[in-house]
Amino acid sequence: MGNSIGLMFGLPGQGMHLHLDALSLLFVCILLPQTVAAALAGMRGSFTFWLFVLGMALALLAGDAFTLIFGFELMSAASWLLVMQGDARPATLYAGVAIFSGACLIPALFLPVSSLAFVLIALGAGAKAGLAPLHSWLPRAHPAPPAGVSALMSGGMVKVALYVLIRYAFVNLAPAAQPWWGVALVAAGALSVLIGALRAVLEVELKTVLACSTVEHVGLITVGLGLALYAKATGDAALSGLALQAALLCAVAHGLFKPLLFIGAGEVKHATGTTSLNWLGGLMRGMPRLGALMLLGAACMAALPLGPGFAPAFLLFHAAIGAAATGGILARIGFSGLLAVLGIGGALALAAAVRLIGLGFLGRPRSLHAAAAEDLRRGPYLAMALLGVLCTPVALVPGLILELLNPVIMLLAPQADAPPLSYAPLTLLLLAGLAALAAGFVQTRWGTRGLREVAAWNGGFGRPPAWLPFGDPHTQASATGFAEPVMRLLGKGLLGTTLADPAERFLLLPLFRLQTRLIRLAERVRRATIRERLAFVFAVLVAFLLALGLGQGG
Amino acid sequence: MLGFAFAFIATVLHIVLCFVGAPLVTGIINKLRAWALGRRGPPLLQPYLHLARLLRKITLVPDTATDLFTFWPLGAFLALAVATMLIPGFTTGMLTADAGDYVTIIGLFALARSATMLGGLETGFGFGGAGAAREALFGIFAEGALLVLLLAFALLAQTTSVDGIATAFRTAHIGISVSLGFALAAMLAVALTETGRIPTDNPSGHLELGMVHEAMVLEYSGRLLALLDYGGMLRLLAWMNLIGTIFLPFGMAQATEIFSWPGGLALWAGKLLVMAVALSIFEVSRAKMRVFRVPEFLGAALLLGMLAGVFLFVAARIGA
Amino acid sequence: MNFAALAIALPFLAASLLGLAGTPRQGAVANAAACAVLLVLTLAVFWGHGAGLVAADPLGALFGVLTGFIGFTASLVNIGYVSADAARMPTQRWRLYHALFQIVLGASLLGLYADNIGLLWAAMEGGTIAMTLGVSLYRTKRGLEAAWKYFILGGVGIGLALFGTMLVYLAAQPALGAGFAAMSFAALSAHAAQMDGALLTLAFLFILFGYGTKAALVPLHGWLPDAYAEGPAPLTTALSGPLINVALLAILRFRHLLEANPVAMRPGPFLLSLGLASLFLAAFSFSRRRDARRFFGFSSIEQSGISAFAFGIGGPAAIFGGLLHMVLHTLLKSGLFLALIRAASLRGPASPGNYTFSHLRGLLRANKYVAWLLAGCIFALTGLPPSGLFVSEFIIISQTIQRNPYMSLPLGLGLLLCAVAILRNIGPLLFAPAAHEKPKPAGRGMWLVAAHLVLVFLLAFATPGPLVHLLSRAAEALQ
Amino acid sequence: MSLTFSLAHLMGGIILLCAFLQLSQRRLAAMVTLYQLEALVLAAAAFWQGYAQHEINLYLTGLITFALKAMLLPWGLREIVQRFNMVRAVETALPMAAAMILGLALIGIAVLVVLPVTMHAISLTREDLAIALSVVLLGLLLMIVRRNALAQIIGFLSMENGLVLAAIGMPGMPFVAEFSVALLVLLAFLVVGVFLLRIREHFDTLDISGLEDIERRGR
Repeated sequence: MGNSIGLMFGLPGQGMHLHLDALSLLFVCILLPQTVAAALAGMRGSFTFWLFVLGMALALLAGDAFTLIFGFELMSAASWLLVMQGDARPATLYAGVAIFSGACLIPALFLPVSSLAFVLIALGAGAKAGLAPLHSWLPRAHPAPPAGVSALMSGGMVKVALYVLIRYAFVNLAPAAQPWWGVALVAAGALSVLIGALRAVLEVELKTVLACSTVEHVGLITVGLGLALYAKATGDAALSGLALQAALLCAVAHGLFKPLLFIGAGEVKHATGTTSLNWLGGLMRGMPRLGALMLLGAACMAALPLGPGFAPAFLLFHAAIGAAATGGILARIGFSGLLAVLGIGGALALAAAVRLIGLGFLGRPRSLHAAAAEDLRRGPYLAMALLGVLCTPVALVPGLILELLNPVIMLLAPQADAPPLSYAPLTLLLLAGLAALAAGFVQTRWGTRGLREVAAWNGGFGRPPAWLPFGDPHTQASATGFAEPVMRLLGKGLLGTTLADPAERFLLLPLFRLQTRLIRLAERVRRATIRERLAFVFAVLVAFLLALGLGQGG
Repeated sequence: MLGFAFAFIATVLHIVLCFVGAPLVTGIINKLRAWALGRRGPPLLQPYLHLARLLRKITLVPDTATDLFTFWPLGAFLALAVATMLIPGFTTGMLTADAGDYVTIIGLFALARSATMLGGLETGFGFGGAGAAREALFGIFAEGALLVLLLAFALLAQTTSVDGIATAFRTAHIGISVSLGFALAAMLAVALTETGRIPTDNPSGHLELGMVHEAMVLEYSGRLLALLDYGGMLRLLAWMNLIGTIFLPFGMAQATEIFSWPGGLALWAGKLLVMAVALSIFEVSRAKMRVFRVPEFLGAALLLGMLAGVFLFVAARIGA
Repeated sequence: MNFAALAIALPFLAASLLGLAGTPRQGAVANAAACAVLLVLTLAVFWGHGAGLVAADPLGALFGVLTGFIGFTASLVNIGYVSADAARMPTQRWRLYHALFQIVLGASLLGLYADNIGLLWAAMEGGTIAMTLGVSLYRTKRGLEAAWKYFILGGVGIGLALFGTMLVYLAAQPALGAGFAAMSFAALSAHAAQMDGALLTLAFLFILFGYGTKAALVPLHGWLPDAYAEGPAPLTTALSGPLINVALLAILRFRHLLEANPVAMRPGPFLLSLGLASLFLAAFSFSRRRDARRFFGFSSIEQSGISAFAFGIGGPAAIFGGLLHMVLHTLLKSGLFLALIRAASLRGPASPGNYTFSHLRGLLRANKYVAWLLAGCIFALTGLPPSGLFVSEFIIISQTIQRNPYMSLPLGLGLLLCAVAILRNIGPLLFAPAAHEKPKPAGRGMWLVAAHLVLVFLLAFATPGPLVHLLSRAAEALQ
Repeated sequence: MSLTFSLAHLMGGIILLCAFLQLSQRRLAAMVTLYQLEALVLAAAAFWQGYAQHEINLYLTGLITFALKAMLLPWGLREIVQRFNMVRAVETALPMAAAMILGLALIGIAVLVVLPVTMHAISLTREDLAIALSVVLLGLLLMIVRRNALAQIIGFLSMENGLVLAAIGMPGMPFVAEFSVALLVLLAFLVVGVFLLRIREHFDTLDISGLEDIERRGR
């Protein structure tokens, strides 16, 4: 499957080259449904949106460095414009990170095969994918544009960045591969999992929660990739196969459910005018279809069994255990720490998903807008339904999907040999069906049918007054309140009392201060009088002359 | 063919015994606890009566709840039921052994937990929300600890399926090692939290502010509450089975060898009884913790789990 | 036929006529007509490049066409500008203005076509003086200040360039002897190897400082932002691009002499340091600019720095990239200023002081075509695709990595900072909530801006074969 | 050749001395006088070189220099000094002694740079070039250390003198260069005259600190 096409358009005298192989095909397949969904969700009239899609497609199909960077940067630029139309504040940060990743990638593509090239690729692709510690732009930028674009940014764009990482780390730079590459990726991925999941529990805005969850999933994928890279370098066939399966399957699943959730969040915004969980609640009553689809998406996000998110997590845990079984004492400690992080991250994701559904869609409305919400419009409904239907095979027959992924894995790690999947959702479904049958039998044989609607008991508190149709919103747990225990025990420790992302505190803020200082310096230079300007010229001239004189004298 | 038939029968036997016996285990524990406190205690079969009474009652639905109100108990029950079916009890080599991966079981417990949490949030009143938030917090540490523990088991047994671990621990000469001791302590801490026992939660407490599990099911009644309560009983049994299988695998039957069953069954009953006694003594001798102490408790479990993995490595090195 | 000489003569002739007679509006129309003829003539230069003192090589001819094109579009937009602004200055001064317009064009063309380092220098001097007068044309306090700066800094630069020119001549003595031959680029390039290397290095230093002043390389840039901001917009902004090109091409050509000489020092480090200094100073100067024209003045400094950097990297591909970058940037920047003039005139007279960002913000409400075109031009400056500059910057960066990998780090960082600083301004410019205002018509000149943008795109991504051929031949000859 | 050499050298030395002494002057009138002396010697040098090289061009250069630089410009400058009443001392930005030490250092640099690189050139050019470069650099320095616009112009003109000195030393350099120099000076004078008048109109002083308006309000 190595098809190349040359285009007469592009670099002067050389044009562009497109190339399709199993890996690009996989990512194109990941991209396709969400593009259709985003178009259905209301973006099809936007020129910039199609430019964005074009950029991603070009980056995925690139056959040469120019096309890759062109597509990559086109994607960044178009999405920047879309972000800016939504919210100008994060747009600049976003642009900075996007160009930073371009600036890291271009050198990496031209450097000889070496560890330096890998580091640059990891920095560039990692920054674009939202890999910690370069992730802090993502929860700001992804929620800003319209839902369809957010969906594509979270579901597609980060995948394109990961595609670049995979393409170079596993294929193009393979001859120079070192075990520590994998370890570095695992470390970054684990950090992303932890921070992404933790912030997903703490954030209040629905779309920000989803964006944080994207950081977490990018972390999961990267952990898988890192383990595979490590195993490939140390020659562990089973582990590399297992880890690659985990990473790729996670990418597939995430590419389906994250757009679904984002489009849903857009509909929430459309129907209620807000995405703050503190103002939502009880949406399941007014928006049952949306609620059901969002429930599906949230189940995936939390990696619960029988959802599409579980198989990748399952594989990833196994890969991490496999990795811990190899190597020395440091690897053992490190990988058992990784397992702990993955476990904690998984549980945090679960908490985030429960919070999203429980506070947004269940319970009582927290505002009149939430109470009066109307259900999905046709286009988004179709879009979400499409993605939901596509989730089913991933959820129920992951083995089949893994078979399909085999050519990609062979391309990335030719010696990989993964053990068969020991997670059988169909068996679980069968057992659950049996249990349900039994329960139904007991119920019909001995139970009483029927339901009666009454006022909630609520521990014996009285009914709310008549002017509060849904009761006092303050008497139910708020999003902030729900997160409070987690915040108290983990948030303060990891994020500090201000809850600022550590990446912002330790990375962005110092950089920003440095920039301000340099700007002041530049302003001082600019304010120079004519005399001072002449003096600059003079000084530099004399310096050059001296350099010349000394250089020629010596 | 015959082996398959035996395995099938063993599986069915295991499932039936578990489903029928789960309330009995709860009843025994309640009785033992009462005895330990010097009371007479409820009759052993009281949990059955409790469930039957609930089944016959009309089920009330709060007017603030959504249509999914009835779905959550069912979801929690089904997840726990499947988990119970997957964890071996008296025998290894059941038909469900292949699907019974440790990670799957952790996932199923998480599924049950999330369904319960959503049920707690359903009506939109303070207690449910508080309970769910606490449950989420406990889950975070519990799941990390469980996964780290799995590492220790997987390294010893070279497999991650519970059945495989049990077989390996029973047949291979593992001996009593420091790491397994650590692992047991960690596992017990997680099990106590997961099943909602003292010191992290009080199964019989009814002070709303201190409740975790009970707070979430506050609005449920009738057959929905029966499902939830029955699910809780199943969970307790499932955890006892899990601990018994991994740490006390001696004497477990082989599904394909019918003559080993009686011994296995008897030993199983014995193990459950021992665990019940231990649990009730532990429960009456400890006070309930403050909510925010629990994560420390579980964090210690997590570290113990990691230590188990590390010590395993050291031991292997020394042994080699 | 020597179209080159004709193309140089025409603007000077037109200048003398425009300087003497006509109302402002008539002057503007006549100016446009002269520019149209000039465009045709510059095209014709490819078929009649002349000989002797004025002999255009293909590269000069190419940039000549560019100059003609920009002059033409600027003169068209100028008609509207003059009609709206006629009352601000007496007729006399408008005549001077149009004369200066033509002189700047003529000087640029002379600098491009002259095959003589002395004539090149004279052209730069003429351009400097015309621009100085142009900047002070409005006779405002700030205009005078800017013009004074221009005069002092430009004058010093011109002086240094003359010194360098003389040294080049002296260095060529061993190879070419006295007389005109030692001042012809063609002859100098051919005999660069036999020239006095040490002297040539010294000469290049002065040339670099002299023409670097015109190219606005840091630390010689001091005149540019103010000159951009305070003069009449069509003259001092749109037409400054060609003059900068002349200076950069001159630097490139002298650089080649050094490269071809075995004894001379390599010019790379000098060019690289000035280029990077430009890039970084611009990057940090962007963020506090309130006046859009000053802002884009710094952008010109940045782009000039990029080209100088490319020349400093050396090698045919990098020089190809640098040349392409110059072509594209000149087109883009002049288009940008045309759009900017129109944007400012949507909110009142397009005179200096009415170009602050706070004055222009929320442009989308005034006219969406103008707003989007302006935003498109600004965006294109960053070098992100689909802007054409992406191609040239890509070439430059990739060449940097291959030839001097460590330099790619500061280059990448500088480009990043500049791009971010430029992008920051687009949001408020387009979307900021402005006071309620009626949408106004876009004006006639907007298709010209669109044409500039499309040209930039097409020339970069679907570069015509002959252009590629021409540029790569020139780059190989000047590597 | 010996006489050619020593006379040219002497005249170059005088020009350099004038340029250097300008640094030490506080009063504009004295600076103008020194400038005039400098231009006179330059014209003489041009004639002498023309005679020595048998170049008709150089006589023309000398003539232009004499007429414009030695006569017309100083006269104009004195007029300006009179009209604006600037006979008193102008402000310096650097202490006099420091400026002069800097000037000495510059001459040193010029010699250091020029002498090694002109090994192969004829010795006349070689000396001339070092002096010319020194004059150029001193002119620049003068522009930097004086706060007055007129003083800056004198520095600028002094710099041009250095250029012309270099130009006349070039053997057989075509006419173009000299012509341009003359043109520059002429135009410069026009422009400067216009400017000074206008600056006067607006700022009431020729102290260019008034010309630093844009910078103060960070635009």
